Amino acid sequence: MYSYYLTIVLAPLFAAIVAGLFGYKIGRKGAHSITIGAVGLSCVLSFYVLYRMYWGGAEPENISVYTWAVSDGLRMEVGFLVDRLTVLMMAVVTFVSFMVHIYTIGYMHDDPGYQRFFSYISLFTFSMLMLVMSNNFLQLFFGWEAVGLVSYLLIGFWFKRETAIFANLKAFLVNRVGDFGFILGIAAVVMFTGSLDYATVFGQAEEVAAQSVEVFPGSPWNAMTLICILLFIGAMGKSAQAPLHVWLPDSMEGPTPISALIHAATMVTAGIFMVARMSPLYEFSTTALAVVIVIGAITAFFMGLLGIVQNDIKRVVAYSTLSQLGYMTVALGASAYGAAIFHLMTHAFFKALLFLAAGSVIIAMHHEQDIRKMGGIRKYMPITYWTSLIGSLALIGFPGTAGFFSKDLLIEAVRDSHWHGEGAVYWIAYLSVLLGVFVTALYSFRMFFLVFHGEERMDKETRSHLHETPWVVTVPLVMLAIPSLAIGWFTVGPVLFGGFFGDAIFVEHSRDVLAHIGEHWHGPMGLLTHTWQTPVFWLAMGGLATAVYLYLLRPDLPAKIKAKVEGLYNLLDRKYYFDDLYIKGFAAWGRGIGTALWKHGDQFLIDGVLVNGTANSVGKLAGVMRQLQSGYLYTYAFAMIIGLTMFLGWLIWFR
Amino acid sequence: MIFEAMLFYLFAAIMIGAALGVVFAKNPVHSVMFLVLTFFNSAILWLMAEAEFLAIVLVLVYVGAVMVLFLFVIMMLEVNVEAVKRGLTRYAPLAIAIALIMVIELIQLIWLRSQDVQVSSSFAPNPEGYDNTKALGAVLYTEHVYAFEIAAVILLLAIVAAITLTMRKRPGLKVQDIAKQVSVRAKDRIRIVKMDAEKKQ
Amino acid sequence: MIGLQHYLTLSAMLFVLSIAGIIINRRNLILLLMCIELMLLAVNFNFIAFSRYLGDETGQVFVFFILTVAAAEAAIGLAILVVLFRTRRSINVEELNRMKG
Amino acid sequence: MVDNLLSVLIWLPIAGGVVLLAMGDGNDAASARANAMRWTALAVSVLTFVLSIGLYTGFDTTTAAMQFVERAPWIDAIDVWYYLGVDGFSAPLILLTTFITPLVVIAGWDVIKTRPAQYFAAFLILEGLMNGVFSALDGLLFYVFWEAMLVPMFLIIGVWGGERRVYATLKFFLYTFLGSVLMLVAFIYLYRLTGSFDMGRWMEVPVSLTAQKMIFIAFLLAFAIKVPMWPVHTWLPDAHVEAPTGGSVILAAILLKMGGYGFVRFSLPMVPDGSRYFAGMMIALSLIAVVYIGFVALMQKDMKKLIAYSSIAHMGFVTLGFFIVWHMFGESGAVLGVSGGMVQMVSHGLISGAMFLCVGVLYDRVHSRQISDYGGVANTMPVFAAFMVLFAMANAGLPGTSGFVGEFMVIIASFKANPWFAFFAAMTLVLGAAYTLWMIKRVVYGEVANDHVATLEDVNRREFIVLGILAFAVLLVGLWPAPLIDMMEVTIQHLVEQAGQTKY
Repeated sequence: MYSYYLTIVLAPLFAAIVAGLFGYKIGRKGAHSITIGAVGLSCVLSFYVLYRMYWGGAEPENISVYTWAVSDGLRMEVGFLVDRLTVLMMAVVTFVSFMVHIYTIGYMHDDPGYQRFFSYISLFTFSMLMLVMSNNFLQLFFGWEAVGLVSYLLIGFWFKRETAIFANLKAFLVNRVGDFGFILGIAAVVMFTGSLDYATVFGQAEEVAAQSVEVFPGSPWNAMTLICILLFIGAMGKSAQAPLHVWLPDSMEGPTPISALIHAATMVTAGIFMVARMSPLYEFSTTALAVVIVIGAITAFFMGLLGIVQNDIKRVVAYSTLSQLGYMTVALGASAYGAAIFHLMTHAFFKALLFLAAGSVIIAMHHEQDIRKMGGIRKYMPITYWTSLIGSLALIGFPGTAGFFSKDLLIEAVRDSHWHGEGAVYWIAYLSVLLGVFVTALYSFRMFFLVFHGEERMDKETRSHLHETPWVVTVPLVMLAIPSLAIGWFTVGPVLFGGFFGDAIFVEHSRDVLAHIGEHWHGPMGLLTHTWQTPVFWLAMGGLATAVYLYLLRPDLPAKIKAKVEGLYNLLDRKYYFDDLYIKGFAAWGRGIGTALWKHGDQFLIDGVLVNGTANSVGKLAGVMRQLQSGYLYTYAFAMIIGLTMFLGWLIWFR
Repeated sequence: MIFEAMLFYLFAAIMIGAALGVVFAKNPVHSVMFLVLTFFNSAILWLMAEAEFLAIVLVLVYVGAVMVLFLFVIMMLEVNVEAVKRGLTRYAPLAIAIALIMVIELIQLIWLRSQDVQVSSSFAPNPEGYDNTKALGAVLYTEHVYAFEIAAVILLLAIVAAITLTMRKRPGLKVQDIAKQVSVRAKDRIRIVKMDAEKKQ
Repeated sequence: MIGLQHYLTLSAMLFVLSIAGIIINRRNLILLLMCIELMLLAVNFNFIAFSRYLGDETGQVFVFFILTVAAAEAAIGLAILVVLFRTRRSINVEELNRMKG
Repeated sequence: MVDNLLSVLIWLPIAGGVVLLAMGDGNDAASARANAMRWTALAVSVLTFVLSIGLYTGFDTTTAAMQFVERAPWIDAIDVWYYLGVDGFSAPLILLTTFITPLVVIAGWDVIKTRPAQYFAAFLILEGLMNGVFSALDGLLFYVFWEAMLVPMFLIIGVWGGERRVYATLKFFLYTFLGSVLMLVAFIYLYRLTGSFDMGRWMEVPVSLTAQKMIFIAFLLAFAIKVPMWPVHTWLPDAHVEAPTGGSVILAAILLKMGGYGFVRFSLPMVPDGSRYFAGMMIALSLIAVVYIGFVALMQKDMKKLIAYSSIAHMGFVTLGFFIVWHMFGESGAVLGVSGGMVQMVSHGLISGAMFLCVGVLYDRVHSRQISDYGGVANTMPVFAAFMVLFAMANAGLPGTSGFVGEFMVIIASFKANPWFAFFAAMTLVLGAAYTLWMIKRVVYGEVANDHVATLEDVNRREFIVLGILAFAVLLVGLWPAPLIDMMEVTIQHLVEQAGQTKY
């Protein structure tokens, strides 16, 4: 299987290098052929590996590819750990990536940077695979940063746009803040276990949890809590959890295919994946899990609220992504790693679908993204309409869709995670995810109705050209709509309750909420029939109904409401002032410090006072001393005589 | 003994007086004359200390040569005496202060220090048949011959330096330039010009 | 009894006088030179006194060399003085500060 | 195999430089003679590099002892030897030197219009002297090479530099000279103690604690200025800004490494107790360098200054890696820190060299180093932009590039020493990315800013070769640092042992 894994990883890399370095030689067709071929190959092989692992009963494999370096007994290797968690991620990543590759042919059709784009997304696929298939922290970090790099390059793909290059810098820096914690977490892991290898580290988890470290003098921290929180800071950056979420909405400056691929389906879920992967560590620190769940809950609810006031079609989807990532994080914090990964998978499909559908609309609207200038597109773009509908339904968890199974069970898991106590943590988490359902339904269908229904608000010119997008766009939509709609039926039982993940995910027995739910599991149909008894269903329906009322029946109402609650609206419109805090606060502050240190520290104090000051004072001293060198003979003679006198005096009296 | 002491004090007093004259005389020529007097007296004092050779040398070299040289120069340069002597008092306090300190130091050194050490202050008499000149010559040409040679070189150097420094090219002085004379070539001196014998009609 | 200390005292007086002379006659180069001669004389006195006191001729050899060097010095010094006077028409020390730093 | 390989590596380039000086170029950069001089310089430098590969292939990674040793009496009277040898510290640095020099020669190919032969000669001589510094095992010999190196560098900045070159050279010279003189004093002290200039003897001889402290301070000034550490760093930005591109490259790539090399060759093994005494201060200074300079770099308006400041921050990692040894002596981690510091030195040599070359490429076209004079360079110079972004990422320590390796190792090791060290060190992740990528944003991306940028031509073949080779090296070290680390591992273990002993 080794060669298979290697092929899965290296094929996209090879394609990326060819398309990137020789893009002009092989032309557009060559570029997309080779990258699509490579990613397709990866996808097929990934599914084969998945098949072998799940149905063929193949054992997890832990393979070392090569030794990166060995120093001080610390082995730093590159290797693959292919277990059931990994193969699921591999399949999702390569499948979505494959779809996005095809879609890109249509979306980027007129762009001069065609080959470059294909090179980037193939490189991304490689990086993401490196991340998920890693068997050690070093490679994890490599993949982690590499996807960040590609994300940076792709957000700034249209590098002439000031907003794009601002967004990509912002994305990279915010991610770097997360990585800052992440690398410290890795360092802590090495400190306590002396190894970077997952297997070794996980094997020592229990001993590590027994140790403590004095971060601040006098207040010992549990070592595992420290490690987990530091690692989670990394996940917060990558998975855009509050307060490090600010980069994700801005990242929508990038071309839509990458919004779908990177900023919805795959890269942003790396944090979720990572925490699930590290479940053998997180399970030893309830403190860390509490932090995770609170952060996730805040993100899930409050970021969802922001989706309601956005007018950019992609930004609405972006905020919904933030909110859904929050959901996954909450699940992680509730020790329901399986639920998180399951939601990650279904979310990858329907969110990629929603983005691609949004992209389809954007193509048709000639790169107009403001939903206030859309409306009634349904009749022009039927395929896009129906696939969008499926995506939106899946997103709000409409019974029967993929999102329904994952979200419903996720919320149920959170509800049952009583081990967090009945205190604030539990209620914050549970209420957030519950209310989040309402919010999700509201903003999803707000956007949906504004875009596809109601009055046609675009200008004539655009309307005359409005038509369904070509097959390279619609085929991926359909291909993604199918799993969005149906995948839940097949997978919910096995993945969540069938012990799908095997040893890949470790949950401490008393906290295993999924096992607890699994005791009452009667198949997807059972869940479906009981759904009307749950608050989740009614909240979703309530949100949907509100959207119908506000945006279909009484389109005049939103503006009035907006006027009524202007303070709240402004708060949401300014995204809780996070951007202001970061840009006017931290960024400006950092530049201020920089200037101050440079001007006052370097130029004034060190250079001015110390360096040139020394030189100047030597000069000045010399200027004074110079006066003694009058040039008159007798001055020198006097000096000699006085010196002689003094020397004699010293000889006589002081020696 | 007492007579010798008296002589010593006498000549010493004259010498100090002469030295004062050197320092304070308004006219440089007088200064030089005082200096000559100083040298003479010190030569006498050296004689009393039985350093005859050096005493004679002092008179011969200093008075006979160096002082005459000083005199020459002063007279030759015709320095404006009044201009030079102005501002005498300005540095007098400093001079007095330094001189005082020096005096105190030297007294301390000579009198007070030597009282701690019990030494006989008078000179040991020279042995019978001692010849200062001979004895000096003996060490000078044996032990210190190297230094002696260097002294000779220094003197030679002084001669050469003094001459080169003061020599100057006077314009209009007619001298032969042998090198030029030797290197003369015929073609530099005459030029044969061909010309027509007569103007053509 | 005239002895070492008397000679040393005499030499010290000469020395102090010459120092005072240097300070007082600071403007006249010739007088400066003369004061230096005086100072050398004081030194010579010391040498001779000690030579006699210790019964060692080396001190007198020193005096001999000092005399030699002093003569050379005087010759060169005066030569410089003459050249100086020729070029600047003055030997006033106040005007000689070309070496000012 | 070449006998006396080290001597060849030292004297071959120097001889080449002297030949170039002797031949001259008639002060006409376009003449055939100048061209011949260029090819000669390139041939000599490439030959040196090819020969130096023997240093790698013939290097025995299992011993910490000196290899390729050459020893001949030089000044008998004071027991000075012409004594050369390399170990795991010096061999990679010599390789770095011989690797960078040909690139510098190519980079200066037709850019240098005045006195090209002398320019190349200066670099060749400098190369030989730098090899000498890295391979000298006799204190006095080391000192001679160390000081002699200043001369060609002084000339390079002073003759081919920018407008304020006189100020910069003077500052550079005085700063570095101040340090080296004190180093000489320490050398003489050690010589008096041992009666020999043999560095091996110096490492063994017991020295009293007070003397160790004094010697450490003397060494510290010499090496800290070269590194440069905060607060004696201010010569670097000025020197870089005024130096010609090649000068900046050599300065950043190799000259700064002399300081780090000095610490591991002199301070740590010779005065371990003194070093231990001051380790806390050194770590503090290193961290200040990382954080403080990171902020300062953020606000630079001049590209070269920015990169110069980033060099200081990166070199902070080197000293941090070296001096955390004392915090975990006897445990694992000490070797990792030193190893990380050494890798960081090599990697920084490649990356900062590449960054300066990138700035040089722009400067040759627009004659400005101001960030504000650029914008949207990617529009007209796509290939160049790709290179620049790659090197910028390496500068920001992206995994997969060489910049990551050293930082990673040092951060991991320093966390073990004290989590707060790692905390401040890891701030470079954010700061490094901020200043580098902000510059990239303003220079490379965006709309075409002005007419200069609009008429830019992309890199020519010569520049492509230079940048391509460096890109390859940066990626190679980033993706597979094992050969480099293996080369140093045993030597570093030996160093950590030496540093752990008490010798008073």
